[in-house]
Formats: sequence, C-alpha cells, structure tokens
Amino acid sequence: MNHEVPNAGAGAQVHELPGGAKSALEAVLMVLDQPATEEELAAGLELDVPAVRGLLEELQREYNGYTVKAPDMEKASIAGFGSSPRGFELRNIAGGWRIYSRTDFAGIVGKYVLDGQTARLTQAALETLAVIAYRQPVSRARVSAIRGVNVDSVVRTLAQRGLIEDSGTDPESGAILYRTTSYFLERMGIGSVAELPQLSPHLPGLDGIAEFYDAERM
Amino acid sequence: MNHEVPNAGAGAQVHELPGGAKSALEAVLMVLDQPATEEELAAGLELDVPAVRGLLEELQREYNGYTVKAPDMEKASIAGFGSSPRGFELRNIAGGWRIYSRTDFAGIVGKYVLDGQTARLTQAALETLAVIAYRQPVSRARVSAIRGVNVDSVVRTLAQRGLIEDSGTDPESGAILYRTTSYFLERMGIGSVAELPQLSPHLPGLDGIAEFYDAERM
Amino acid sequence: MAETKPGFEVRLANFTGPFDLLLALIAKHQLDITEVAIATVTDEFIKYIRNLQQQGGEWALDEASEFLVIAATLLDLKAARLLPAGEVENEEDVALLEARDLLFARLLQYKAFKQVASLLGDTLHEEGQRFPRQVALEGHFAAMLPELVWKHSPEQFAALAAGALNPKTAPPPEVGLAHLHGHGSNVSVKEEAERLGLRLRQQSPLTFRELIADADSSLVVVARFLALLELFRDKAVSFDQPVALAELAVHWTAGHGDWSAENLSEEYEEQL
Repeated sequence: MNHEVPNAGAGAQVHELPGGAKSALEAVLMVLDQPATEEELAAGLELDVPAVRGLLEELQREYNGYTVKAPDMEKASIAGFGSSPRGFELRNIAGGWRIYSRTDFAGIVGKYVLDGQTARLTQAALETLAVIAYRQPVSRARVSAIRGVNVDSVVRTLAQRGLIEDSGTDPESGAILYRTTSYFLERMGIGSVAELPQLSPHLPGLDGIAEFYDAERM
Repeated sequence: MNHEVPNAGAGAQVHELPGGAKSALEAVLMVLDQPATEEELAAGLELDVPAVRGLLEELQREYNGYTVKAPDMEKASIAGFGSSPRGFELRNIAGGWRIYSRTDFAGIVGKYVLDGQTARLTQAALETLAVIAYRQPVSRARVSAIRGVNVDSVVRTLAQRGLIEDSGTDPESGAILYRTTSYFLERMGIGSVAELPQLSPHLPGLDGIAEFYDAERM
Repeated sequence: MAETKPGFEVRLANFTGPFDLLLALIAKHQLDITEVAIATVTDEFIKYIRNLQQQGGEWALDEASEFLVIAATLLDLKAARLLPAGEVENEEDVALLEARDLLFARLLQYKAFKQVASLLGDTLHEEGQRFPRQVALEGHFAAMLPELVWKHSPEQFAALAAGALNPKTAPPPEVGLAHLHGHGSNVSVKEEAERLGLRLRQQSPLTFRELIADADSSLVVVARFLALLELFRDKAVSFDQPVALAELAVHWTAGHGDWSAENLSEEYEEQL
C-alpha cells in the first residue's frame, strides 16, 4: 500500500499487513486510553509524522462520511466509508488524536457510560474555572478577588475533577498558583488555551484592569 | 424499556438519527469498556434483540472487509466498508460484544502499548494505591477528594496492573468501589489488609480526616 | 455537581457572590453599570443582605464580610450622590472617587468573566455529548506488560499513605479581610461586642460614629459593625435612625447585668 507519501520506507513492515498502515493506525487508536500525539503514533508505527498525519486525516474524513472518489485513492487498500457518518469520530484535541462517539448519539451512549463525567458544573465553579483559564497561572486569592467571594472549596472541586492543577507557587507571596489541565482542553474540544473565546470583547476599554487591580489588592 | 417486543417500533427515535440504528449501535460499541450482551444493547437502543443481532453481524462483516452488494443493503444509511478489513474488529466472546484491535496488528499494537509503559508505578499511582489500600472499599470520587486531583486514569492503570479491583457499587451513590487485590498483598508480602501498618500513632488528628473529606464529597 | 459547603451558594440560591447579586439587580432595572445604576440598586442590595442577616445566623463571616464591604461602598457612593455636587475638596472625596472607580472596574471585570463562564459552560456541555473511547487494555496486551518493580516495604507504604491522607491541600477556612488591614491584627467580633456593651451600659444612646471614633483601623470598624448586628439579634441593642442617612443611634436595651459576650453566636468567635 502506498498512501502517496514518498518517504515511508521505515514502515515497510506495516505496509505488508492487510489494510496496510492505515489499518495498523486504526488498530493502535483502538487501545488508546488518552489522546496520542502524531509523534507518538508515528514512532509506534515506524512511519514519519507527515505520513501519520495524512492517514489520520484520511480516517477522520472516512468516519465523517467522506466518499472516496478521487482516482488516486483507488489504490488504497481500504475503500472509504460511504456517504453517511459513522457512529464515531476521530478528533485532534489538545494536541492528541482520539476516537469519540458522535454527539448525535449522546443520549444512547450516555446510558452505558456511568461515570457521570458530564455532570454539569455549578455557576460558581464555571466562573472560577473561567477566571483561572484566562488568568493562569493564578492564585486562589486573585480568583477570589475577581469573583468577590471565597473560592477555596470550588478550586478544590475543580482540581478533583481534573480541570485545574497546581502549577507551583508564586515566588513573592508563596501562594499556590493554578492552571488549567490538558483534560480541560479535551473537555472543551480545543487545542490550547489560546483558542478560548476572546475575553476582550466582554471587557470594553478595560484592558488595563488586571494590572490595575493587581496593584490594588494582591 | 421494551426490548422483548418483537417489532422495532420502539426504536423509531434511533432510526431518525443520522446513520440510523446501526450508527447508534456503533457509537455505543466504540466507547464500551466491557463486552455487552445483545440484550443490554437492545435495551439501550430500544430495539428488539433479533434486530440488534442483525446489526451486530452486519457491522462485524463490514469491519472484516465485507463489501456491501446485496440489494436489500442499499437501504442501509451507511454504505459498508470496502473490501479490506479495518484495523479493528467486533468480536462476540462468551455472549458479549466488544470492539477490539484486529489481531493481525497485535505486534504493532503491542509494541506501541509497551513503549509507553514502565515497570515502575508513578508517585501519583503509588499515593492513589495507598489511599485505596487504607480506605477500601472506596470510590474514585472519594479518592479524588482526598488526593485533591482527578485520579481516573491512575485508577485505570492500577486496575490494569491488577493491584486494585472493582468491589461492587456504593448503595447510595451508585459509584464503583475499589479495593486492593490479592496480587497487591502478594507484592507487599503480607497476608491480609489487616496487616498493613497502622497509620494513626504518627498522625495526630488523622482520625477525623475521613469525616472531613466526606463533607467535601461531590 | 453540588457544592456541599454551606454558604451563600446555597443560601442565595441564584447568586454566587456580591457582584453577582449586584449585576442581577442592575439587570433587573435594565440599567448600565453606571453611577446611576449603583445609586438605584443600593437600597435593594442593602435590603437583600439585611434579609440574609435576619434569616439565619449561619452566614459565614467571610461571606458576610464580602457583601458588607460592597454594601458599605455602595452606601458611600449613594451618600455622595445625594450631597450637592461640588469640587473634589478633600482626601475623603478622592478616596470615594477611587472606591467608585474600583467598584465599577471590578464589577465590569466580573461581568466579563461571567459572560465567558457561560460560553465555557455551553462548550463543556456540547463537548460532553461526545464520549471518548477509553477501554481497558485487551487481556493479551495487559499480559505483556513488564512485571512491576516493587520496592516498598509495608512501613514505607504506610508512610506514603500517611502523606497522601494528610490533607495538605485543604486550607483552613480563611477570612478574606487582609485587604482591610495588615497581617498580625487581632480583632475579634466578640471582644468588640464586649467593648461596645460596656460603653453602651455607661451611656446610651450613642451614635455609630461615636462608637467607632476610637477605631484605629477599618477592620475594627467592620468588627464593631458586625458586633452591633449580633447585639441586635440578641436583642441587646436597638437602632434609631429618624430619617435615611441620618446618624444611627444605638440604644442599650439589655439592662445592666443580663447580657454578656458569651451569648454571642459561635461563628463570630473566630478572630478576624
């Protein structure tokens, strides 16, 4: 099988298997219990990173209901899926690839997944999470100041749920600083905190607030 | 839930989803950790058992590289896979269905899995194990509360390593409770959990901790 | 997820803090966050926290204090608006303007975070409709895992457990009044209540201004204010204010021997 990538020599062994490198990649995706980076997958399959990225994108399109028509695809040993999406999808989130059930089936899949991982956060927890996400790394005291209330118990809950973590201490005050985790990115479906919606449109003319405010009270 | 009813009328809702019942079934199978029986799958999908069995066999053939040709298959909203097998397969083992990585790729998958493994437990895993050992049977949520971080993936690792196991569910919350295994005792070189050294003499005030954390439970 | 910690998240039902309440009141009047809005909603804000105070004694001190600090600022601002407009004359005026700007800034900042929090909530909910595949390792792969290196004796393991069970991340509840006063202060509501009780038994009524005349920090003022609320609840004092914003006269009503600070509710025993 040749998936058009010129230099995939290292993966020769992979190509000899039925379905070739794409199926091998799919097999590895089946045992992941956390998102895997293109580098990790490439190393495991002995392919180069661009080749793996190409295969991942091809699988993603197939699962999303892409119909294979291009003539050069005919050579692929697996014909693509038909025109309808599969029940699952392959997503690249927080720098890693992973298989998810498709949102259309949330109601049904949710019956089988007992973990309650989708339990909604309280308003207080969401607001605290938002402040930490946009001001990280940040101390509890500063989050408290912005929200106007004590946030100790909410911060503890967010940490327990894996959405935030300890990121060291402030050199001056010695206070523990918090940041969001890669699990948070995964739950948000984004690659990095830079992809969070901009805060500035919600803060008209107050760009200097954080600094002003820091000087005031922290 | 009426999965005993012969006609599939109850599943009307499922059929309205994109990809229909087959995609919904596929979505469930992709995220199922434990093999599921046809009855369990039928109940969740609100289909009858023969209908589910038919869909399961169809998916199995698709994954194995069956090319859809039969005229009555045209109605299926997802065209089948092509002529080559996928990297995964749907297996029926002892009455339960689950998706596994295809055995052809066991060499590659095994290598990938082992690459990321060490023979040593991380500090986080050790501490989580310690909490479970001294507080068993205990739910993940409570271990999280005690450790102050999310322990889901660490608990999975410990279970995979055979050090802890499922010991039923909490009657109140329905959460899975964990306990240490006989393999754990073996590795510790003790005969029973009762032989674990006492904690209290060195830790004034530790007795009250359980109660303190109970109040913090999510 | 339910917050089990007792506090205003539970008590206030819909409001998670003073800014939240303030924004809700402003929204109710469909006003921008401006000085006008502040003046309009001040009465309602004060009424709200008064109700809370009356409802129960379990309102934690730090939570109450957050509301009281905002309430005090609001009252100052409202008072300033009612006075004839004039030039900024003294330090108090300047401080008031700063307090107003700070309050507006904090309120706007909070409003922005509240809006993005709601966006985050929507995204988390939508993304929660997807479930990741995270299945246990297939048996034959699990069997290939290298044998664990285990070097811990039961005693070492116990030490590890002791460390893990020690609630190092659980801070004691703190009273967030550091901004009112430097560290090392030792002010307690109970002591201040005792002090007020002594003075009022000697002379009654006294105005609030007189009662705080010798306070050497705003922390002491807050403590005395809280102490008065406590005394009022214990029916040891009554208040008399002929018209809005007039001097507040405090009358001792508990006789001469019937009351002692020991009666104070326990939650105010902690030191500010």
